[in-house]
Amino acid sequence: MGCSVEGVVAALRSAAEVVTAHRDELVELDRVIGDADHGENLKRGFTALVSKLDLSEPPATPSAALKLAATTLISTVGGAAGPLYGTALLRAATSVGDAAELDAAGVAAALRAALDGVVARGKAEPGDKTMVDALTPAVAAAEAAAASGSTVAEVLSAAADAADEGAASTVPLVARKGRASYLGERSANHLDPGSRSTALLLRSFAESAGGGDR
Amino acid sequence: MGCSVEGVVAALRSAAEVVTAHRDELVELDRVIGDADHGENLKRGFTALVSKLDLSEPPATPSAALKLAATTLISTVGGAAGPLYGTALLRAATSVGDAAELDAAGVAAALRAALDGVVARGKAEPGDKTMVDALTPAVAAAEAAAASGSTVAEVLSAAADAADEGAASTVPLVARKGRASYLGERSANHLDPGSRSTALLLRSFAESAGGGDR
Amino acid sequence: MKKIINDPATVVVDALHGMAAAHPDLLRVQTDPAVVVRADAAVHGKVAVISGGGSGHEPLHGGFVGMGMLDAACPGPVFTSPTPDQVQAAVTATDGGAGALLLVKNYTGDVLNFETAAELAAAEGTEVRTVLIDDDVAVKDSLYTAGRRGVGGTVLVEKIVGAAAQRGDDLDACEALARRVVAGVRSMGVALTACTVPHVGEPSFTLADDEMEIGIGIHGEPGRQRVPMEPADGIVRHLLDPILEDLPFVEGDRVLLFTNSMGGTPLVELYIAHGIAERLLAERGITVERRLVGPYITSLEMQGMSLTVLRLDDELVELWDAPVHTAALRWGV
Amino acid sequence: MKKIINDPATVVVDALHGMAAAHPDLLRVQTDPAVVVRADAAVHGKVAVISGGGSGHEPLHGGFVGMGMLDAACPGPVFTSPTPDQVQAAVTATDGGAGALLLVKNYTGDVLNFETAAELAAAEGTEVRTVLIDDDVAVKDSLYTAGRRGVGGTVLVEKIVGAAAQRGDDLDACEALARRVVAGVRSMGVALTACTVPHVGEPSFTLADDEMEIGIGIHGEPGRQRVPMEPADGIVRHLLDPILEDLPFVEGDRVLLFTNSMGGTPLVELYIAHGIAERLLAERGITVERRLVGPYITSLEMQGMSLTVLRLDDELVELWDAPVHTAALRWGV
Ligand SMILES: Nc1ncnc2c1ncn2[C@@H]1O[C@H](COP(=O)(O)OP(=O)(O)O)[C@@H](O)[C@H]1O
Ligand SMILES: Nc1ncnc2c1ncn2[C@@H]1O[C@H](COP(=O)(O)OP(=O)(O)O)[C@@H](O)[C@H]1O
Ligand SMILES: [Mg+2]
Ligand SMILES: [Mg+2]
Ligand SMILES: [Mg+2]
Ligand SMILES: [Mg+2]
Repeated sequence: MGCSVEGVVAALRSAAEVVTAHRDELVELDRVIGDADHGENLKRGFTALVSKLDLSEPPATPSAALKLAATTLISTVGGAAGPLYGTALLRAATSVGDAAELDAAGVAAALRAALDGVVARGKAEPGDKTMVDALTPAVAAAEAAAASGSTVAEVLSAAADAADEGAASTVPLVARKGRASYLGERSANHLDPGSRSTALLLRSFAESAGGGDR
Repeated sequence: MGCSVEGVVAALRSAAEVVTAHRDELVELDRVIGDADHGENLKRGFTALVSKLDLSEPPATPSAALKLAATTLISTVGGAAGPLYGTALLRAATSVGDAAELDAAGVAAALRAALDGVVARGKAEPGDKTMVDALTPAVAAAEAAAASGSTVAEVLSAAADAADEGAASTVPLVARKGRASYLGERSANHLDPGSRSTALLLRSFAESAGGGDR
Repeated sequence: MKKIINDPATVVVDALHGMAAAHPDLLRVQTDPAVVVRADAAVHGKVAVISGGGSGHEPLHGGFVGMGMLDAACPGPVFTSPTPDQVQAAVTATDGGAGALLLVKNYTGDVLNFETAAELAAAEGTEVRTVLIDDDVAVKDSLYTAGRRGVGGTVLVEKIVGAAAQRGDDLDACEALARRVVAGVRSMGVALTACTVPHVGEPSFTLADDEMEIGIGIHGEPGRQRVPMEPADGIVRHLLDPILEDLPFVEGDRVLLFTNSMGGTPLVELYIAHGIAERLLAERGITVERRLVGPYITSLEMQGMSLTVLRLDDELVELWDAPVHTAALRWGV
Repeated sequence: MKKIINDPATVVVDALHGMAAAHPDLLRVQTDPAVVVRADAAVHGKVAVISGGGSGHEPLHGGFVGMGMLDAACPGPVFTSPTPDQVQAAVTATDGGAGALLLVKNYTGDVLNFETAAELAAAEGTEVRTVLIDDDVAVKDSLYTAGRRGVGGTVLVEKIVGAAAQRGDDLDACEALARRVVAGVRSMGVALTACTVPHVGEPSFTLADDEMEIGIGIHGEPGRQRVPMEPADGIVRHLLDPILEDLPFVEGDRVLLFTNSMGGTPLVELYIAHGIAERLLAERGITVERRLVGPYITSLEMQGMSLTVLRLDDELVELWDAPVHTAALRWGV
């Protein structure tokens, strides 16, 4: 079973809920090694996205839904996360093309495109203590799951699991990109807020897909 | 036995010591209902006075010593206390004229002149919660003591006792003059710093006179 | 106490040296006694406009020394009025033959010290006038008290009278103008935090996290009333309402609105407050024709603000707009 | 958290309204998306100089909008870079046909958002160039990191490039000049206290009474190093030595010295620090030809300061001295 545009919209709405629920946690993570706005930024962006989904015509395709999310986040999030997540979603939208339904392989490919977009924009490598440390293993896990015949929900679930681990792996790292890098050695022993939000977003997608029984 | 110019200089030096020792107390009293500078102001002024006494020719008469103190305090204390104590000393200097020695009546008269000077400058009345509340009863006590044949030391001691009481009497008052008046009712239940310094100064004069066995 | 200072005892003199270094084109600094003097003083034939008071209110007064404003400023120790010697030295350094006008904030200490100086200067042959500034509506005025304090209005009096002296008004005219500005200006302030006087080392008072102090002066002294913290709308009303009722300012009045930081309140908050005050004045039909927003008369690092409203007429607008070149206010040049 | 605000969510927009009310002659404010635009924009035939970034650094950048400096500023939320929409709106509002120069502080968020906007604007036919400002010597620069932050130097770049655009320099010349100023300017900052972001409600970090944070940026983030408090002499050395060694500035150099308050440090302390820095520069044979002292690039109410040193030549002096008319910097007009 694939994921229709309704499924994508539901996943985006569930992401908005999760980001709002974890707003304070993300702010606090960013307060310690950044500038205390990551949760606020994402909440502002996803809240704007939900308003758009509520008020405008429902998007016609998964790609259109992802593109709406991309442009809304770019226009409203600001900071580093706005363009990075915006680009990720834009690339994902391009990757899925005009398909009416996303299958497991399509989801894995979209995640790969998203990661490529983040890297193209942010130039971070794994180990730099950024969202890339969560997204990179997530994409690998998604691709492996898709290759082994998993469902969309299973692919996303595998991605979320890997992202959780990837986020956790940022704790000991000394940041080389983003604001935390200004702290030098003092950035070690803290979880990177962007890797945490990446893991949260993937988990919300997985649960939305699983709950919808896809 | 009267008080020679050496006695006056000794009294001024002892005043400087007392003011320095009580600097923090006077600052603290002024912090609560004023601007936290009374002790600092007086310490600055009396320290300057001691330097002048150390460096310049010793004054020739009690009047010259008092005048030197007056001009030094006026030039260095600032605030309300500078001109008020300066004027007090200036009037006292005029009052003693060119006498080589001050007797008890002369001291009482000098204190009366000092009080008149403070009132002329500051326009405070008894009960306004100012140094006038310490100086007014002190002058009355000094005059009574002098009239009853006391020594200079006894006159000053009587003045100091009365000033202590007068200072204590400022506690319940609502200030009508000086910075404390801006607090309105909130100025009540605090000791007026200027009345306290007046009492301290008179006590130091009395002890200096007593110690010198005059 | 956390401050960028070397020694509490040398704060004023160290700051004066830094100021002299920063503005060699505008001012000269003397330190014994301490006076900040306009670089081109004495200006021949011009009334010398002189002010001063305790330090800790920077940029007041030294930051207002220069063309079109003050000829000299006499900085006392922190929160302590200067001595007559300083004022006399200022008069001597700026005497251009047209007399001197002393603009004095109404505090007992300032009044007594400037008064003494005026007597001494007069004795030396300079014609000296004194105008007291007492614009703080937080203080009840009465014949039997020290009267109202001089606060935010001081900046406006100095600018306007400075412009008049600069254009050549004589001593009588400058004095009359100063009295007229004083009559038409009212202020009130609030503190969110206390400040710490360097030689004291601890805050002048303590405020809980949910309290503010209304009706403060500028010397770190407590205010008239301690009330619960409120949003900016409420804070601005606490300040503006008593100001407007006092003069009173009425519908149709033209005013200058001066929104001032006590030192530690940043511009972003000040602009929020200023916007609210503009709206409230507009609602009352009072036209704001000129404004000043920033930290111009402060209490060290105190967080808080004051509002000052001055009733304008064409002449006051013209004098406000006249060129001024000082460290803290500069336009038209 | 004690602030003069109504609601953490409306701080930026409320402050923008207050700013518009305070400076109707200088600027216009749009709020959706948020942009501060020079009152007489677009200026025909003139390169549009645009900057922006998170709010909380006031007067930067909105306070520098006006004749001779910025054509527009894009204020993001507090400490959060603006979105491409805001930058695009700024370009549209100020496009005088000679292209736009985006002066961007080097933070990942700012760089990415301005980059995106530049692409979009270029697609709409406006020639857009971007120059990154990265003057903070507290950050080790490397190919593998985000690079140095833009801090105090930003104010100087905006003034000087603004003057060049005002006199009619074309986009190439403005861009080259901006790069030249960036190449010759270095800064470093220290915090004595943290600041509180309104939407967070608690301080970004905590410092003990005897500690200071060296090598801070301007976003309330902790610095590179926490060290014991020192007298002003030591604090100034902590900032000035790495600045001078970095470029390096050497004997015979002519410089502009910018002594900046982080917001909560009052002028009296700033002048003390400035005086010390002037003395240390003189000792090294470096000539201070221009200075700026005050709170110009801040971190909300943070107590602390930064020093910025810019190497001068005749052209830079001329452009620095050129008339400017903005809310925060004004001379020659
Ligand atoms: N160059 C980069 N590449 C990838 N991710 C990055 C990069 N820079 C920062 N990030 C991510 O962005 C997160 C911070 O986002 P946010 O707080 O919203 O922006 P800002 O740092 O501008 O305040 C970091 O935790 C990190 O995961
Ligand atoms: N008008 C006045 N007449 C007499 N004494 C006064 C008057 N005003 C103030 N004082 C005295 O001066 C004291 C304060 O002195 P000080 O703190 O040195 O000056 P300031 O109030 O200028 O800071 C008060 O405690 C009070 O006793
Ligand atoms: Mg952040
Ligand atoms: Mg006092
Ligand atoms: Mg005082
Ligand atoms: Mg940010």
